[in-house]
Amino acid sequence: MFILPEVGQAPPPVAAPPALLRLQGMSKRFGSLQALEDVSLEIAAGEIHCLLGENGAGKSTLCNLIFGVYQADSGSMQLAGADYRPSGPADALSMQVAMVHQHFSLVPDLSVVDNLLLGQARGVLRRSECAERVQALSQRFGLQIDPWLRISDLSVGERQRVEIIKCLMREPRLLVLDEPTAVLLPDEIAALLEVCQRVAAEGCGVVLVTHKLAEIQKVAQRATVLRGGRVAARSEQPAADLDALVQAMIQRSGEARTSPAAPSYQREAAGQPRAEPALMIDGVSVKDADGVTRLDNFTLIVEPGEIVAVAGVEGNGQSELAAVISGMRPASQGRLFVKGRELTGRSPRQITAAGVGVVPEDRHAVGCVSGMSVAENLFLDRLHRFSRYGLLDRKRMRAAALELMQRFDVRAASPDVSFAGLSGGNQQKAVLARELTLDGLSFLLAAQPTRGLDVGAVEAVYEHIRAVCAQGVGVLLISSELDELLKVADRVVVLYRGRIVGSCTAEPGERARIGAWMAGQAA
Amino acid sequence: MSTLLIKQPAALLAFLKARPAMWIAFLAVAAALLIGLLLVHLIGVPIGDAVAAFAEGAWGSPYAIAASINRSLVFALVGLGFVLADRANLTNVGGEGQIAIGGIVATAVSLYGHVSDLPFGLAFLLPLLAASLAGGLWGGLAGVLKARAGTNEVIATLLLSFIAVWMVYGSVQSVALLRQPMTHSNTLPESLEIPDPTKLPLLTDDYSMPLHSGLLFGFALAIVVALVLNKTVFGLRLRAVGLNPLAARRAGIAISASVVGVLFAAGALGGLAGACMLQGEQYSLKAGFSSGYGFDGLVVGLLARGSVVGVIAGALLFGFLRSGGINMEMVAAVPTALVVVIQGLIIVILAGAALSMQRWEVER
Amino acid sequence: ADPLTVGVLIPGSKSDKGWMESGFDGLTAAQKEFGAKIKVQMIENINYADMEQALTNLAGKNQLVIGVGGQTQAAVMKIAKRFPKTKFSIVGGSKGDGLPNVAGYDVKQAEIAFVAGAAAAMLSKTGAVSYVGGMEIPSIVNAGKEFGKGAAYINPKIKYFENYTGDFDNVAKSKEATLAAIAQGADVHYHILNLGLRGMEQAAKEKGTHIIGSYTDRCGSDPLYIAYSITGVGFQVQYAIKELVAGKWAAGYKPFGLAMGPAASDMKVCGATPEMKSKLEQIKKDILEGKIKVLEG
Amino acid sequence: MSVEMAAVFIGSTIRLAAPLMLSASGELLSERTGVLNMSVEGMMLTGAFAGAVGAWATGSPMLGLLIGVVAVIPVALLQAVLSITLRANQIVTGIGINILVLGATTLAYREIFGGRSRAEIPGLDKWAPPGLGDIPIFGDQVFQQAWLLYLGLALIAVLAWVMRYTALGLALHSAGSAPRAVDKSGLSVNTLRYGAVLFTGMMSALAGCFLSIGDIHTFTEGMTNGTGYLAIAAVIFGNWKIGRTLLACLLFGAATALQFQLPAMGIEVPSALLIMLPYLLALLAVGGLVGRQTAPAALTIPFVR
Ligand SMILES: Nc1ncnc2c1ncn2[C@@H]1O[C@H](COP(=O)(O)OP(=O)(O)OP(=O)(O)O)[C@@H](O)[C@H]1O
Ligand SMILES: Nc1ncnc2c1ncn2[C@@H]1O[C@H](COP(=O)(O)OP(=O)(O)OP(=O)(O)O)[C@@H](O)[C@H]1O
Ligand SMILES: [Mg+2]
Ligand SMILES: [Mg+2]
Repeated sequence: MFILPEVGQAPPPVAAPPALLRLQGMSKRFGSLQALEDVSLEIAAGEIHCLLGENGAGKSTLCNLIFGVYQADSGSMQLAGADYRPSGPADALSMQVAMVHQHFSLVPDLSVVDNLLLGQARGVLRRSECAERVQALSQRFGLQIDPWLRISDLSVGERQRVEIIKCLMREPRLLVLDEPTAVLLPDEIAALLEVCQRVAAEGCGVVLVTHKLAEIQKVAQRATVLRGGRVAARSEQPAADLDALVQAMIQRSGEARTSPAAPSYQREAAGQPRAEPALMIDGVSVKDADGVTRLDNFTLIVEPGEIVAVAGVEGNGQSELAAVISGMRPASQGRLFVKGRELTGRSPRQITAAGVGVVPEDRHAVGCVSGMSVAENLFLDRLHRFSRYGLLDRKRMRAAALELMQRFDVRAASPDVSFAGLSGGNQQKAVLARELTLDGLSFLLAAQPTRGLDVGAVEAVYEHIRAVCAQGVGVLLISSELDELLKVADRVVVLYRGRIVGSCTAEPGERARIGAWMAGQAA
Repeated sequence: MSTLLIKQPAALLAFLKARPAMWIAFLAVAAALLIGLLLVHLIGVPIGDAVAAFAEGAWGSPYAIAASINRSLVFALVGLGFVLADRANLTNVGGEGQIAIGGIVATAVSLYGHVSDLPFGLAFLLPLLAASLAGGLWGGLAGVLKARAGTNEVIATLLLSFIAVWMVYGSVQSVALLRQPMTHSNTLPESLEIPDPTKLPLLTDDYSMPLHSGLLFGFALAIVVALVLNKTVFGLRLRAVGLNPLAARRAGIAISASVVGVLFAAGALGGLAGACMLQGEQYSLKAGFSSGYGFDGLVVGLLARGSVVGVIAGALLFGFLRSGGINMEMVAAVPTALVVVIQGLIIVILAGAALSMQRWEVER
Repeated sequence: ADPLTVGVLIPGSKSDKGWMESGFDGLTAAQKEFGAKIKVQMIENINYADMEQALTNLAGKNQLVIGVGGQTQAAVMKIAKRFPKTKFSIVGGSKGDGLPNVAGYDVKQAEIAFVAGAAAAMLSKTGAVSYVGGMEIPSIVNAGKEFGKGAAYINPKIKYFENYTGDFDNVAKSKEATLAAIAQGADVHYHILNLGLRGMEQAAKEKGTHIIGSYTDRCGSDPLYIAYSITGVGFQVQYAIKELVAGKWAAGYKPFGLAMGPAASDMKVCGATPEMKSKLEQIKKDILEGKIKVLEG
Repeated sequence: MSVEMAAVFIGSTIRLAAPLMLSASGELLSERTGVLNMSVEGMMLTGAFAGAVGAWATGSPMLGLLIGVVAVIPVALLQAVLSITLRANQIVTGIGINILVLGATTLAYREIFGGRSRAEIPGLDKWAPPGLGDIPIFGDQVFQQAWLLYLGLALIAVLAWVMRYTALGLALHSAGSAPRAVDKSGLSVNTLRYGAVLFTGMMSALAGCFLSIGDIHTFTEGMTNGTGYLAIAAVIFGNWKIGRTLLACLLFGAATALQFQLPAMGIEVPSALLIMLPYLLALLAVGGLVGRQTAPAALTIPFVR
């Protein structure tokens, strides 16, 4: 059965197993923004409870309250019947409540083992003993990891695994995961969900924040939808209620989102007279600091109006490819052309000037300056527009920012708020807005553009990409989500160990082949 | 009558209420001075005498005021340089060295640059310019090291300071360099006095109030720096570079150029400060002429927390404090060490109060 | 009559165990001597940038302003022009542009350094002596040179080592400098240092060598010191004030040193043998009569 | 250069490097945890002063040392409260404290000793590791040092061990390179940083005592003049690694020692050049010879949850 409660009404006790964690009337505001309001919720031992909602709905904030990162302004929590008021993560951990954050909390210049021992061990370190425990856990939950590697040498997916192992080592009663799958590959996701199920099977409560309906369908025993910081809906059998859940989640601004993914544009694009290729990469190779070849003789042409997807398991050269195209890193070999103009070894500035838009994979590192306002971030690469004799016209900039935020549905109190205050998803949308509106945009590089975005937002992003593509912009889409690239792209090339191991048109039928290529089973 | 007496402080309070951050800064300084007076009392000096002596020395005479302001000018120039670089998240602790270099070059050009006969005040303008340039290069060097080798600028500028200071010592040791001709065996290791045309013209008619024209440059530059920081695209770009170099680079901002450029600017301000000390007051180069003003200027810049107004306020505070201190010691026999203590207290307390100032500013 | 007002500027620390302190001693002595006759304002630890302001303040309030040390000369000359009615005395001053209201007192440390060198040569058992100076300013360097010459005057084959630490007050450096000289065989050390002297003392103590002290005769107070060369920095401060009180203060260059008698400059060897005494007296005489030429300063 | 000279050179290098090594290793720790402790200079001066006064008052250098270490605690706490709890700019607080301490010690010294006393201050004994002490020439010149030096080296060894092999070391390291991670792993970043600053204080106090009652048995106004800043230079020079930091200290020591060796060997070099040599070397080193420095990620950044 599916319920749309008056918000705040306590959840029905019916059929619910004994509550492990009970939240009542939890509220939290950040400055002027009410991030959570009067949220009540129950998590039972041994259940997987999915938390969904659009970007900025308050999911992470709720998680952070449970884990004691923030304290609630009002409301109360009980853990296994007893009053639960964590003063901080330490407190939460001591009561066997563990959390995996979207933004990893690992020490990059330490080994996996040291990261696991951090805060756990006392006195003299017994590293090898810990390494053995890791091996054991890896076996038990199928999380492969080399305990002696430095975090900085691990791929995003691997880091995620470390985070999860970190939690599991504490034998938690309640495990909170904030969008753990956003950065994972299909097979990794499957593995993770299985981990969740095993953990739950051992009697532990699991809170899973996700934007991916497939996952809810697969593992959720119950689901709660947040909207604007309030509980918008609950479901006792999410798998059945999916559509209703989505509705509840994105009710507010319906139609723009739920428009079908009509790939009509692409046909036109294909039909266009052959112009200069939007992007031509000719035999580009990249060696890293240690001389290891990360990208090997990569050659690719993207026609105007074409969307080419680069598939592949993370860490197979995608980052290097993106870095070279965006000019952040020189190629040790090969040449790069955009619209017939050679851009080999040019600076990011020159490349941007040549009409190359880039949605970077890691928005926190390269995508934005989180210390600056939203408006400043939206126009950082084109401030000259608002400059007269070197002086900055903030009024005009603000107005332009507002316009852009509406167009791309970036939700923030105002253009002047700190970018860091935006929810992760909204941050991503802002970056997209900037890159897609680059003047003279002739080629777009989009790396994991929808990571961390809710269903509605994802659709919107695809819309935008298709739109620019319709105007004859060539798009290179780097993604590790098969569904995504099959849905959006015209053509798929697969990267494995820095080489293109396969290439095909993007049709559902190819799914198996692509998967095989990604796994390194050369065609 | 009584109402009049009340009005003024009331006005002051209203003024401060409108600017909570200043309010706190004001309190911090007041607190430091109070503790200072307490110490004076403990040392056994009648507080009345001390305060009187302080006031007399700080602003008791036109000369005192001028001397204080000339000193503040130096602090302010260095402080401006600091906040400028600070915007790009670069900490320039090299003021002392930039002053020293500025002094050396100003002396060299004034004495041996054949500038004395030039018209339109070029005689003193060229040395100023050369000094600023040299200071700029000295600061820029730290920038180059940062851009090329990733050298931490705090340490680079600090080391460059020590080196520059000893360069002054060396340059006045040998006649081949800047030392005055050895007329006899105990000619002091100092440069000759620079020719009159190269001295900064006084804004007043004589030395009873030796305000020199460097002050005008000071004002002009303060305005320029304020504009650059708050109103220009360049200022915003610097901020981006400071907060996230990678993203800034992605957005097409030239990181290395910004780093070198802004440190050059900071250095140039330091060099100018050195030239002002030499051409405006001391007139001849001696080992240790920089007198640690570079570090006072650094503190001024640090306490200003990015605001030009803050720089000016801090510079004036320290400039007058020093003047008052000298006289307090002379007249009321308050030990210099105590004045040093008070200065330290002000810095520490202001630094400690900074957080609450930020809180206030965020509120508004 | 109301007291005569005297302003004293001590650029360094009045408790520096050396030049500045000795000047301050002279001041306190004068205050004892003249009591209510004089009123003194004193200021210490003044760096170059603040010197003019300090001097101006002093000059405005006092009849006589005394700058203790050559490093005050440039500033004094400048301020003196602006205060023609105030008298200025520079202790350790040199032949400057003769202003009508400035007196330069030449300490002539070099003279006594020569004598000290001679004494050192007599006292050295190893035939090696050393000297550590602070900054390389002429008076210090000349003293070093003359010390060497004096030693060679007694023993032509003497080994002599000199070193300038660049800082009168750095204890560690003067200690290491002395140790280096000791390693070369030096067993009698001369110096013109301030606080740094403590470093030399420590080195000598550890290695069992000896020091020739300076400024005031403290024979017997410390076995480490086998002789003292008296250079009357204090005496000159006292002299300036005495002259003022007596109404005899005169501008112009005035060489002090041996010519002004033992109070101004003298050499005391603790427990000296008669022949040592006579030899040293002879040398002093020769210097005074110009038979021995020494550098000024 | 005779063997004798070589021995003296090494000996004086060690003595000049000793205070640097002590304070630098302390500074290293607090920088590793993310606190740039510009007040080493002030802490050293405090230690030097309190140590000297203590030794003079009690007549026992041992007690003096103890007093020196205790006396630095308030200073360290001040630094900690300002830069960790109040999140004040770490450079400004450091410089402020240094000025404060310079004034305070000078004032106190004169109040206590009446400024111009020649009071004898008892100092720590010298000691040489058994065996090493008996080596001809070197035994005396090189190994015969104030025992405080050997204590310091022992402490540094312990520090290195703790950083490498214990949970505490792990936490301290992480507090500087990923404070959020430390916080989320349930440890208190600020407690760790307080501890580190206090440790820096202790090591700096020892360094100060080495100057005042270890090497030269006296206290002089502002006697540290700049050693603290050189120690910070050494840490950066050493790229925040203990071994390289110690080497940097020895290099600075050697450069300074050269100043006294060359003239003694009759080699004429402008002394200004000799005096700036350590700084010059340091600059060349940080300017590329030691490659890029990688500071702890959170250095000078106060922690806010
Ligand atoms: N520390 C904070 N300071 C200010 N605002 C915050 C803070 N944390 C969250 N917010 C705001 O609270 C709202 C909820 O944020 P939250 O991250 O919980 O949303 P979310 O559901 O996790 O979004 P996403 O799906 O993008 O992760 C957002 O508008 C966000 O901007
Ligand atoms: N101290 C803070 N100040 C301002 N904003 C913050 C702060 N901490 C977190 N936020 C913002 O609040 C949101 C919740 O924090 P969190 O790190 O969980 O992000 P998130 O919702 O997981 O983002 P995403 O899932 O898209 O990566 C984030 O969007 C983050 O940008
Ligand atoms: Mg979130
Ligand atoms: Mg999110």
